[in-house]
Amino acid sequence: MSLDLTSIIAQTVLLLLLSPLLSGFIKKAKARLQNRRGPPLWQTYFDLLKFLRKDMVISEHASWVFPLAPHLMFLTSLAAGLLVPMVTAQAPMGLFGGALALVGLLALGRFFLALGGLDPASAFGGMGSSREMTISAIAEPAMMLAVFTLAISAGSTNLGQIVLASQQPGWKFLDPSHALAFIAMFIVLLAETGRIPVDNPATHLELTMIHEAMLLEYSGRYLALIEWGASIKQLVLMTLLANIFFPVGLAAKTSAATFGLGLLYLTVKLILLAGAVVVVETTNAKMRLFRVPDLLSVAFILAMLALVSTFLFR
Amino acid sequence: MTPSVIPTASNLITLLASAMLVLQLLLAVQSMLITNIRLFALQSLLLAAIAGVVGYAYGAWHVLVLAVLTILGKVIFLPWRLEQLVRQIKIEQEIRPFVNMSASMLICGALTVLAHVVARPITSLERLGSNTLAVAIALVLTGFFLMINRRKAVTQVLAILTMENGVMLAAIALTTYGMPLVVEIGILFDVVVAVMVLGILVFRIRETFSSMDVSKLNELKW
Amino acid sequence: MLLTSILCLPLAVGLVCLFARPRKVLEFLNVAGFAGVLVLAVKLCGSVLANNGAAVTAWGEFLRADALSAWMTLLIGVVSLASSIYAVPYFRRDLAEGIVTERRFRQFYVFSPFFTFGMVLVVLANSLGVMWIAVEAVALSSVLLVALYNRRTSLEAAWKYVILGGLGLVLALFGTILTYAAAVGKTGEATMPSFNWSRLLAQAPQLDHHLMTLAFVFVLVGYGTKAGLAPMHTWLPDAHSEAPSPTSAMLSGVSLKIAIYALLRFHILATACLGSGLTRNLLLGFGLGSMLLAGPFILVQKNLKRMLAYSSLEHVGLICAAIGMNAPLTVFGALLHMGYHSLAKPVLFFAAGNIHQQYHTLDFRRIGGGLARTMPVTALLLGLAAVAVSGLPPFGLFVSELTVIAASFTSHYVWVGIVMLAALIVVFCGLLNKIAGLLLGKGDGSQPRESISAGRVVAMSLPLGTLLLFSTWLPGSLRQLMEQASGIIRGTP
Amino acid sequence: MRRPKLAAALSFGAASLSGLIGLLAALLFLGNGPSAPPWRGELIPTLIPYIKFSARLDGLGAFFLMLVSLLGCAISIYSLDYSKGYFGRKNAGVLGAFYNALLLVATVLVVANTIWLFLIAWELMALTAYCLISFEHEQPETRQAGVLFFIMSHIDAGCIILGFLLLFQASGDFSFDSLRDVGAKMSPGKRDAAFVLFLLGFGIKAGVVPLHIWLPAAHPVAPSNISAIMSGMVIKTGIYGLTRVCFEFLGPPPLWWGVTVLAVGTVSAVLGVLYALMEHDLKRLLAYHSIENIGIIMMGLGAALLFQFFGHPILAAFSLVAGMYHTINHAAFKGLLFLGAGAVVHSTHTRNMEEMGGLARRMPETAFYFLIGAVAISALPPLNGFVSEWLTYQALLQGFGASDSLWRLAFPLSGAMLALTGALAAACFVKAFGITFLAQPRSDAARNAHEAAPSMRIGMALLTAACLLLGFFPTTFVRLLDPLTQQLTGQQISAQLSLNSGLVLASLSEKAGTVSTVGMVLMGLCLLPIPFALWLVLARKAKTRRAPTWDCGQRGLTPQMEYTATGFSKPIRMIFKALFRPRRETQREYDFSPYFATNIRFESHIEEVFVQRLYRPLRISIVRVSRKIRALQAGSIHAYLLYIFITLLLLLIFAL
Repeated sequence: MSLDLTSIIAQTVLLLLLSPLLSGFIKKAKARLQNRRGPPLWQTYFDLLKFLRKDMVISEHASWVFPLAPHLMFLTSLAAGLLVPMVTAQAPMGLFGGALALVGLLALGRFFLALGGLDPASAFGGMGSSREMTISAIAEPAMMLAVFTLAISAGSTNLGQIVLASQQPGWKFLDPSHALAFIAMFIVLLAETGRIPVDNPATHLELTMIHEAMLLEYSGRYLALIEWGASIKQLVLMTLLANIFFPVGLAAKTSAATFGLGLLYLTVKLILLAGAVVVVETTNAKMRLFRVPDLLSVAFILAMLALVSTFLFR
Repeated sequence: MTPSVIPTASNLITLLASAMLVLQLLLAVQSMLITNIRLFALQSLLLAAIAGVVGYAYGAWHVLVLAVLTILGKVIFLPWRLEQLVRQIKIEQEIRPFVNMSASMLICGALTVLAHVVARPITSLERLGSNTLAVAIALVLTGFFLMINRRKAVTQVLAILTMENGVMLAAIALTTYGMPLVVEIGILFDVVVAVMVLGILVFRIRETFSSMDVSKLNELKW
Repeated sequence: MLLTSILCLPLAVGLVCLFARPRKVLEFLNVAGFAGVLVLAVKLCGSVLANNGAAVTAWGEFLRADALSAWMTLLIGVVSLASSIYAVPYFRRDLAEGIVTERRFRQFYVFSPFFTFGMVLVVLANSLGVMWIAVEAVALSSVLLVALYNRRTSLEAAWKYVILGGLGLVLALFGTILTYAAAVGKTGEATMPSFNWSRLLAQAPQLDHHLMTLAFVFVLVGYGTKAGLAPMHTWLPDAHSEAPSPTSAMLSGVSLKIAIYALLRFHILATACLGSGLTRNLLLGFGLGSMLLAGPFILVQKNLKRMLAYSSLEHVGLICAAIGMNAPLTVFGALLHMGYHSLAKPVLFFAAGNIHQQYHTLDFRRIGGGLARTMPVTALLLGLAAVAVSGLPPFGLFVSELTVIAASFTSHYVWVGIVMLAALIVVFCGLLNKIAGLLLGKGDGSQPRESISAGRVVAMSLPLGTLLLFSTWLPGSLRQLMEQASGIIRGTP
Repeated sequence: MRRPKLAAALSFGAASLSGLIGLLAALLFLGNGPSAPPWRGELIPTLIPYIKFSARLDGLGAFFLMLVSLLGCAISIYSLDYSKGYFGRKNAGVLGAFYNALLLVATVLVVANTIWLFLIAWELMALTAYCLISFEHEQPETRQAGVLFFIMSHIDAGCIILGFLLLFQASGDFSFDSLRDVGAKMSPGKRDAAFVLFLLGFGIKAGVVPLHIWLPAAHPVAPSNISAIMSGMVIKTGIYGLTRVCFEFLGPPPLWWGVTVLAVGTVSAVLGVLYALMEHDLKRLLAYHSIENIGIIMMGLGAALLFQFFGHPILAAFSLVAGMYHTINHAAFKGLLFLGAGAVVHSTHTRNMEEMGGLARRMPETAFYFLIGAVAISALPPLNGFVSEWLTYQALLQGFGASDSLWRLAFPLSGAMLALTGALAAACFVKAFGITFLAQPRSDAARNAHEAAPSMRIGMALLTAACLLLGFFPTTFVRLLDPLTQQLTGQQISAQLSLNSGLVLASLSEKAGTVSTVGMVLMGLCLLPIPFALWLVLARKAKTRRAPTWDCGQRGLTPQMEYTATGFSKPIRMIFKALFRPRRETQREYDFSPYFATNIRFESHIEEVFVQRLYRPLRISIVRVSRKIRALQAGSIHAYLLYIFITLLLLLIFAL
């Protein structure tokens, strides 16, 4: 396996540019489903540009950890993105780590973001970090377990390898274990990307915030990095979900044609997935904080079942 | 080679030995202190007599010496010393044992039976008088019981002395010629010294505790 | 000649002390005398080793010293010397504070040589009768030492000691006589059978079995009482806690082992006569019983010296059980353990003596900890000795205990080893808990800092140093001696 | 010694040197590769024939020697200045003496080649460790902790002695050489008994649940350099012993050994981290994390045992590598964290996190080292904790394919638990670092905190370097493990673990999964220009100013309004209520309306379920029984006579 520069650059660019669009699309679709006009599709780009241009106010209590957080958040999501096969079966940096590394990188970003939330000595920031870490503490193992299910049936933790394995003839798409794992992953996705019913990305009530509460003290460039990082993370997770469970259209070889085709497939899959997210968001209400663990433990149980069933149906 | 057994001697020994046992039982039920001491003296006298018989019958002169020493030590000196002790520190005469007379009588009987059971398989010693071993064991056990059953220091001393009598009976009557003289004299000497020491202690206890009841000595626990 | 001198030296010292007036002379005579005993004991060991295994005798076999006796003599010498050295500063202070009268002071210096003399006689006497007499002498000479302070409690302790001890001795005497009776007519001689142990051993197999059994039972209960085997041990904590510390050291350092020695002689006879079954079971039973019983008492103990006494109970139990198993390594380990314990225990009692003279109590609660601050030297030595007796390296008791337990595994007594280990752990927990509470902590600042005299330090650090030395480097000659002794105990000299 | 400065300098200087030498020796040996014969030697000649003090340095021993020496070296340097805190107050010479003794004994322990030497070193280690733990014995809490530790470690010594004696019974010789694969000679019952005894014994020392109670008690109260030694080195000796015994002496393991070890490890890991989350005593928190990490190590060992049973020596070697890697990693980052905590406690004079805060600005360097340690222990890339947990995951996942028995489910399930552990650990260290070092100081002590003294910083820096190196260059490190795996499983796998000339770590094959921590770092460095480019292009004119925290317009923010450690872990406490059973009491006084309380007192207390349900009842009942037995000795001479009488009668009746 080798690293070819073009695909790396291509995927980086793709991640950077596609992620705001995805968030915008979800907002838009939500609005439409709620009979609102909603913000324009490109709104997220404008927001990011605005943030980047603005002055920054940094809390006087903040220490050197404070500026560290946004950069790490941004970089880790980007790096994690490079580990996921997006348009071809080969993740450009797949050699540098598989599913475990992906989870680890995202966790690293979250770790520092939580510290950043604690740093400026604000009450809400601490609350946010506490809740974020709690939720991720349950979401992460569920995700791991779901990934294990695939890793075991593919015999590898390398995402590229999983995709390749899933294109082998012997692979059962409708394997119940995969279905269970998919549902688990989907719930985790909602939690990780701060979606209803776990968290409300559009909330303005501090007491209900989770993700947003950590960012209260961030402004300007740092805020932009965090937001962007968050949307990249969302894109990464959705891509992961889309590609390792439905590995259609992912070519083993990289060429211009396959690239285009893969891109097409990817957009379709993402739109479908985003649609699903939107439906869930609009049909559900946000849960109370202490009901969230129940939901996530459901995900955990499902993933566990998935694992057991791989064992049974083998 | 062991000497030929003289029947009269052995009968005599048996008789005297059982008499000692009877005295022991009397001790168990007798409630007056002074009488107890006298009974002990009598018992020791019987012991001396046995020694005399053995010595005379088998011409073992040193057993005769032992007899004399027993008379001097246990029949005359110790009882006198004990009575003096009793008089000096005015112990009241009444002995109040833990177990009442009849019960203690029963127990002593049981112990005697046990002694016989224990001694039955041992037949190699039937030369000088039958059952002397059984009697000796019985004396030791009943003496032991007396010791447990008595409250006062002096009475405990008395009990241990009766046990010692039983032991000496064994020493004289089980072994053809008694023990080597050194040992016997040493034992007797030790006993006398022991009683002296006990006397000293009894004194000190008396003056510190102003009581002779050793069941009150229970400050040291655990 | 050697035996005579080693026997007569303490006797002479005692007699002289009876009449010597100035105190310094008394003290000097004691220390010098015991030093002499130690030297002679070493010489004795040398000569026993010299005529390899064969016993040294004197007065026509009246005195007889084989490897076992020599080993015991050595222990007697060491402990008596240590305690006599310690006694000097100890009683000087007591006398100065008027806790003991002049008379009692002299009493101590007169009786302790007799005490030692008795013990030496026990181990050197060949005739079992004489041995009994000697044991009685030991008991009598130590009674008044126990009662030395003449407090209510010490009198009580003395009374229990003398009554229970006397009882035990009567039983032991009965057993001795029965043994003799068993020999009647078996010895080839015309008139009077010999009472000498060596002779009896020679014809042990022909002795009357029933009588031997009976005799052994009585001897076991009798001497077992003196040795403080449970459940005959009840006098032990009282006497050890109430006696003045030097005497306590003697009592638990050697006199217990002397009683065990006496028991051993009969054990050897009985084993030779009856085979190992009965004696083994009895020794194992009493030994393990003592070990197990010591634990709970130590766990909830209130008084330092009583705790030490119970730990002696446990060690005696270990030694008995080890000998009961009767395997080469277990017996060797038991002898080794005797030696190490005799070196370690006195130090603890000396430390207890210092503490008592400082605080005038031995109750853990009243002392209330913080010794490391108020009396650092004592605390240090006490701590080290406690580490030693609780069987931790680098001290030899670890080696001896582990030897015994390991040997128990190879000689089909696995359960014995396990029980021993369990008992040791329980005892350790108790010791650690109490000693840590005693040494560590702030304590209440009421006590002045101790002013410890050189004599005490020497008396305490000498045995400890020796222990450490012999733990790391055991002289080959000593090992040889102990191996011969274990050979004698196992009836395979 | 009268002159504390000299004493401290002497002892700790010497210790650091010896640590360095030991490290070199170990590296030298391991560098020779697996084929090199072990180094042998007699330490002290003894005159008792059956006692030998012979030493032997082999792959396993050398690995642990490396661990001991590395830690010893760093911590000794740290202690040079740390011990200054005791000058005038306590005798620093004593500290140094026992410290050196402990290092020596630990070194002897890992090279011991006879049962005698091993056991003596083991007991001495307990003894010295006890003396060090109760160094500040003025506090009753310290004394109790010390006693608890010593009692527990005596019990474990007991178990180990029994276990070794069972082996000795089979082999008939005390030297380890005769014990190798002695398990084959033993009856299965005895083998299992020995295994259980060893698991108990070494488990107590390693601090696995539920035998761990001494650990959170003893680690906090010791001086911090000692805590670092304890949790970095002493508890590892338990792992050493277990590995040595299970893989070398006891022979081929049955199934349930592996399952047991795996289960014990999993439970320890999860419970350890959960209890850690509930702590606001900084050092207790770290202590509980030691339990967690020991659990993770045990997972590796258990997996290895299972693979041995399933007959996959290569996979066994792989999981051994995972376990050992985590062992040394834990030594590095836990040592580092304890040293950091020590520096913090040293300058704030409290262990209570609720009284800290804002230290990142007052002691930035310490904060940085602590942060590195925190990231490492939370198993976040690219540091060493991540690498070893990655290896563990890989081992567990590959276990699934290793057999067809139902038990293979154990692998992924414990893998899931491992994931839970990792996530909770991250949460816990966000709390630990955030509450301790970030935000406003919560007390004057924290407000006046100062940076740690130079040698302390050097010590921490060394361990930080170790964490980074172990994290970035796993492929070079696993080569040092070849002798170990060769010795224990007969396999060398370092070649299969390294790809692309050591840049990438593979789990036995490229297909099965690869990771490259250094690659991630490079990736990060390559991507770093992006945010800066954005900044340069778009935001050069944007200004930055410091202002009071906004906090949604909240004015006058005070330290009381910050999130506390207890508050931070509240949600998790709620989620795992069933386990923690928090006892809480609230008292509120109010004048007229319950909504305007004038005075509220809230107390929440969590006690370990094992202490509640197991240990305290045990202690109480033991004491009660002893008091009952004590009644035998009630002081009545007649009773005493009766005992003897009854004994005599019984003997007469039964012996005849």
